[in-house]
Amino acid sequence: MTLNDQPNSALADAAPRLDAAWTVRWIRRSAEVLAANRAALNTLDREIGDGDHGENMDRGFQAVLPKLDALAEGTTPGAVLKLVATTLISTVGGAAGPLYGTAFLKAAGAVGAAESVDAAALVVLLTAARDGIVLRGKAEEGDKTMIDAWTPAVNAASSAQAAGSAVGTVLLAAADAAADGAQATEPLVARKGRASYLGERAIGHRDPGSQSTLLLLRAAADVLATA
Amino acid sequence: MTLNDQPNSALADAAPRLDAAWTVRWIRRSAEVLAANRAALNTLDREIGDGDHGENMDRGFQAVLPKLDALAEGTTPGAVLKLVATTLISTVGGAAGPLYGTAFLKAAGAVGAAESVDAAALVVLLTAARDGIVLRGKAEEGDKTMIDAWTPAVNAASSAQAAGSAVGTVLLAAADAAADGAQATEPLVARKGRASYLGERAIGHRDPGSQSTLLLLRAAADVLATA
Amino acid sequence: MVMKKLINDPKNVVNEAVAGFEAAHGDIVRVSHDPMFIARSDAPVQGKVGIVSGGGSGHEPLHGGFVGYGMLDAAVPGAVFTSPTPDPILAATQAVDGGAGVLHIVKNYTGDVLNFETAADLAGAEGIEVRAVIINDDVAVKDSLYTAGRRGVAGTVLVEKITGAAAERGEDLDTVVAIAEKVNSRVRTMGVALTPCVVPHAGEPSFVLADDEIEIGIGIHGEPGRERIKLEPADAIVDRLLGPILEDLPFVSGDEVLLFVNGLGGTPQIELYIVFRRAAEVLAEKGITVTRSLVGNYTTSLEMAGTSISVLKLDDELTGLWDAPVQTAALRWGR
Amino acid sequence: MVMKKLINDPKNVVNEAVAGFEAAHGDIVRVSHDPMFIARSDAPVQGKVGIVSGGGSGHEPLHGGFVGYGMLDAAVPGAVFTSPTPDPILAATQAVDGGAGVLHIVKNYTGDVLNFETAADLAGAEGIEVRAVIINDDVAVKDSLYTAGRRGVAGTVLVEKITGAAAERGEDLDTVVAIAEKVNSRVRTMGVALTPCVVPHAGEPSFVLADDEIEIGIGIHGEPGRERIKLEPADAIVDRLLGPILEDLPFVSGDEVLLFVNGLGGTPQIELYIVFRRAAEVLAEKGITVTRSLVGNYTTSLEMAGTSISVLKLDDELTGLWDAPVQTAALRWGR
Ligand SMILES: Nc1ncnc2c1ncn2[C@@H]1O[C@H](COP(=O)(O)OP(=O)(O)O)[C@@H](O)[C@H]1O
Ligand SMILES: Nc1ncnc2c1ncn2[C@@H]1O[C@H](COP(=O)(O)OP(=O)(O)O)[C@@H](O)[C@H]1O
Ligand SMILES: [Mg+2]
Ligand SMILES: [Mg+2]
Ligand SMILES: [Mg+2]
Ligand SMILES: [Mg+2]
Repeated sequence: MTLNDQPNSALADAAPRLDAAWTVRWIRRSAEVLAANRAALNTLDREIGDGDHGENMDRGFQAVLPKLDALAEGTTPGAVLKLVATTLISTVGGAAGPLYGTAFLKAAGAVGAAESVDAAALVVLLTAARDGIVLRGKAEEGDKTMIDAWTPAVNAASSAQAAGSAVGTVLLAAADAAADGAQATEPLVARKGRASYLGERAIGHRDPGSQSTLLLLRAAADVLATA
Repeated sequence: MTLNDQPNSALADAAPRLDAAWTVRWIRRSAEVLAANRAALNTLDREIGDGDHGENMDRGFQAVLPKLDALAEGTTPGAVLKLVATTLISTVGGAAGPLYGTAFLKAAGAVGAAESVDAAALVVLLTAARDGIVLRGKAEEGDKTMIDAWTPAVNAASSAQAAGSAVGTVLLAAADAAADGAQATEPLVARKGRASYLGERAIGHRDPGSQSTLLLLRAAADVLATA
Repeated sequence: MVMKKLINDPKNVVNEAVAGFEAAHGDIVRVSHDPMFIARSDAPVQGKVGIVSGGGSGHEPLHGGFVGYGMLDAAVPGAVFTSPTPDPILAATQAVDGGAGVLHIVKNYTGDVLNFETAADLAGAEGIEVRAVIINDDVAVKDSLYTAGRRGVAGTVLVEKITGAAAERGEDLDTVVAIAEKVNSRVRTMGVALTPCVVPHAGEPSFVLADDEIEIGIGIHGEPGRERIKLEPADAIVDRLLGPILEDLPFVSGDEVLLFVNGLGGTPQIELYIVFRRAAEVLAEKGITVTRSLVGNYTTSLEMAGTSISVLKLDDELTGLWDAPVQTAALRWGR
Repeated sequence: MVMKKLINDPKNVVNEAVAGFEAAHGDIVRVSHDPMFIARSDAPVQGKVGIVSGGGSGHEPLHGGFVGYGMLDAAVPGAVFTSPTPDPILAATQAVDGGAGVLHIVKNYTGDVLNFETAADLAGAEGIEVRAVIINDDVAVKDSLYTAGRRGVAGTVLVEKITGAAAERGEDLDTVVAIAEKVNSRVRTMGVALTPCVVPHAGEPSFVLADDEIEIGIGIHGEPGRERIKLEPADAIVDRLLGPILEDLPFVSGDEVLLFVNGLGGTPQIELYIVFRRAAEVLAEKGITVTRSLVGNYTTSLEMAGTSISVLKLDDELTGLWDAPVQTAALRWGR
C-alpha cells in the first residue's frame, strides 16, 4: 500500500448519500485522472495488448465532459450514469468500450430513478456494474482482466457496508481492494482479451483494464473525500 | 603519389611486347583486384550513385574467368579482349556494362589479329577503348566519370610512347595518370551518370568508375611488372 | 525519436485517409463521415444480403478497400487498431440493408466481437435480421480454451471475397452465413514480423525486436506470437509458418488450395514472392496443388515488415465464388 | 547490424522472386529463366506491336507485375537496382515480336538506356523493328542540361498502361510510339523518402537520413533529390511535391488529370490516402479536375518509406486507353 492508498475515514464519511452532483464530480474527476494516466495506461497495454487502452478511455471520458455540462438541473445519479454509458459505448471502441459501457448501463439500471444512493444502494450499483462486465466479457477472477479489480472491489464494498460503514468508507474499501486486485494481476497469465495471446509472457505485467478500474474507483472515493 | 604508384622501370621493361598470355594474366589479376575492391567500389557508388558498381564489376569479371580457362591455345590479345567485351556486356548491366564492354570491344578491334602488342599498338588500343566509352556515354573530361581516368591515362601513355618508352613504362604511365585522374574527380560536380542528380552534393566523393578504371590499368602494369 | 510518417495530426489519420479514399474511389464507394463508414455507391442493393465488416484501422486495404460489387457492402473503420463503436456499425448495417438481412464479418478480437454484438442487437431491435460470422484463422495462438480464441487475420480477405460473391449471386442469408463459416473453417494463417509498427497516437513501436530477432506467429496488431527467434533465411521462416498451418486443418495430399502470401505493410513485394516460391514448393512436395494465388499487401499492420501465409482448402463451389467478378479498390477482376 | 529481409542468399533474390512470380501468376505470364524475362503467356501476339520494358529489380510490381493483356508483352528484370544486360532484353524482344515491331519503354538511366540500345541494335540486325521511348517524368532533377537528364520514375506505369492499351487495340508501331511519347510528355512526378532502403547485396542503407529528416525529390534508387529537410506534416510535404509538378508542365485550371499517389514500398496505404486527400484538394483549388486515380505501391524502392505523386494531363484518347481492359498481376480491370 502506498500513502495514496490509505483510507481517510474522517473525510470519507462527510456525506452520507451520493447524489447527482457527486456523480457528475466523480465522472469529471475520472476524466481528469484518465487524461493524466493516458500514457501510463497505453504503456501497460503496449506491454501485453495493443497500446491503446489509455487512448480509448481518455477519448471516451473526454466525450462525456461536454454532455455533463448540458445536463438538466435536478438530474439523478442514474441519469448521469446512463449518459456515461451511452457515451462510452459510442466513443471508446475496443474491448473496454462495450465493457465499461455495459457496466455504467447496468449501474444506472440498478439505481433507477433514485435521487441519491446510500451505502446499500452503492453496493448494489457496484455489483450490477461488475455483473454487466461479466455478462459481456465472460471473464472470471484470475483471467487477468478488469474483473480482477472489480470483484475484490465489490466484495470489499459489500463487507464494509455489511459492517455498517457509510458510503465514503465503502468507496474507499472498494478502491483499496481494486488497487490490490490490479496489483494481483501482475503475476497472472491472461485468459481473456489480447493479453491471452501472450501466454507466459504476460507474467509480470499489470492488466491495463484493472488499472483503469482502480483509477475510476479511486476517483469515486477521492471526490467524496474532497467534496 | 603513394609508394604503390612508383614506376618500377627495371621490371617494367622486362617484356617488350604484350601477348595473349599477358592479356589473360591481366584479366585474371583484374578479376582478383575487383573482387578485393568490391566493397570499396560499392561504398564509393553508394555515396554518389546506387551502390552497385563493385557488385557489377565483380560479377562481370568473375563471369570472364571460366571462359579464359576454355580459351584455345595460340589465341591472340584481340580474341581475349573480345571475349572479355562480350562477357562484360552480357553480365555487368548498369552503365558500366555497356561502357566497359564497348571499351574492350573497341580495344579488340584496334589490335585485330596481331599476336602481340608493342608500345605503339598499346597506345592505339587504349585510345580505342577510351573512344568507345565516349561514343556510348558521351561524357567529356570533367564530367566526373570514368573518362576522367581514361583520358589522362591515354594521354600519358601516348607521351611515354612518343618519348620512346617500352610497354611496361607506358602502362605504368597510364596507371599513374589514371590514379591522378580518379583523385581529380573528387572535387567535381557530376554531369553524367547517377551522380549528376546530386549537384553540389557530389563534391568530395570520388567517381567509382574512375576508380575501377584505375584498378584495371594498375592491374595491367602490375602483371607485367611481376611477370 | 521523431515518429516518421506521412500524417498531419495523429488524431486525424483515419478521417483524412477515409477522405482520401473517398476522393480516389468515388466511382466504387460513398462515404459517411459521421458516423463513419464506407459503403458501395449503389447500396442498399434491394433483395441482396448486405455484408458489413470493419475493425480497427491500420490494416488497409482491409476493410474499406474491399467494398464494392461482389465483396463488401460496407466497411466500418475504427481508430487505428481499435474496434469501431456500435453506432457506425449500426449505421452501416442500416445503409446496406436491402431487405434480405445483413451479415457481419467480424475478426475475433474481444473489442470487435463486443461492438459488433451491440450493433447487431440495436439493428435487430429495428427489424433488420443480422447474423455474425467470427473469423479466427490464426493458428499461432495454440490453445483456444485458455485464450480469447484464435485471432482473425488475413484469411478474412478470403472470407470477404467468397462470401461477397455468394451474396452477389443472390444467395439468402442462411446460405451466405454458411459459406462464410465454410471459408473460415477451411482457411489457416500464420504470420511473422521482422520489425514492429508505430501506432500514430502512441508514437512508439508497440513492441521491440532486436536487430536480429523476428517474431513468429505475430498478430496483426503486433500481438506477440509463438516465439521470438533469430533471423533465418526466408525458406526456413516459411517452413516454420507453413508447418502449423498444414497440420492444423490438416491439409493433405490431393487437396487443392488457394495460397495467399500477405504483406504486413513494410515488406517489399520482391520478398513476398520469395516467400510464395518456397510455400508453393513445400505444398507441391506434400502433394497439395495450388490452384489459386494471391500475393500482396491485403491485411497489413501499418508499416510492419513481415508476412503471413494463408492456405484455403478449395472445392468447386469456393473456387467458382473466388473467380466471380469483383470490383473494389483493392481487389478487382471480371469487370 | 543484420540486414532484416525475407530472403535467402542475396545473390538469389531476383531469381527466387521471379520463380515465385511465375508460380503465382502462371495464368497470365510465362517466364524464361535464362536469359531471364517475363512474357505474356500468349506471346507473341501476331500482328500486335510488342511492348517490352525492364530495368533493375527492386521496384516491384514494376515491371513484371504489368505484363499481360492490355499492358506489357514482356518485362526484363535486372539485378536489384541494376539495369539488365542486352541479352535478356534481346531475347524478350524476340519472344514478343508479332511482326508489327517492338517498343522498348526505358526509364532514363544511363545503364538502362545503354543496355536497351545495345539490345535494340542486335534485334534490328535480326530484322525486328525496335523503337525506344525514354521515360523522364521526374521533375526533381532541375536542370537537364548538366545532368544525365530527368529520371524515369512512377509515371512509367501510366505510360505502360496507356501504351499497352493502344497496342492491344491494334495500333501500328508509329502510333504506339507516338502515344507513349505523348503520355511521357504529359506526366510529371516528384517523390519524397522518409527512410532509405537496403539493397540486399549491399547490406547497408544506400543513404542515411537523420531521425527527423526527409529527402524531397528522391529517386527510385535512393538517388538524392532537391533538398533534405526536417520532417513536416503530410500536407506540407504534398505541397512541396505538387508545386514543382504543376509548374513544370504547367498544369492549369480546366485541365482534367489522372492523379497517381505511389507508395515507395514501406509506407502504409493509410498514409498514401492522406497524401491523396491533400493532393486532390490542392488540384481542386487550382481548378484542375481529377477524373482518374491510382493509389498504391506500383513503383517501389524496396522497403523505402515515402511516396511519389504523379499528375498526368488527360484527354479523351488517353482516358479511353486508361479505361481499356487490362489483366496483369498488379493492375487489372475490365476482364
Ligand atoms: N473478456 C473480457 N472481460 C473483461 N475484461 C476484458 C475482457 N477482454 C478484455 N478486457 C479488458 O479490456 C482491457 C483492454 O481494453 P482496451 O485496450 O481498451 O481494448 P482492446 O483490447 O480492444 O484494445 C484489458 O486490459 C482487460 O482488462
Ligand atoms: N555517360 C557516361 N560516360 C562515361 N561513364 C559513365 C557514364 N555514366 C556513368 N558512367 C560511369 O559508370 C559508373 C557507374 O557504374 P555502375 O555503378 O556500374 O552503373 P549504374 O550507374 O548503372 O549503377 C560511374 O561511376 C561512371 O564512372
Ligand atoms: Mg488495447
Ligand atoms: Mg551504380
Ligand atoms: Mg485496441
Ligand atoms: Mg546500378
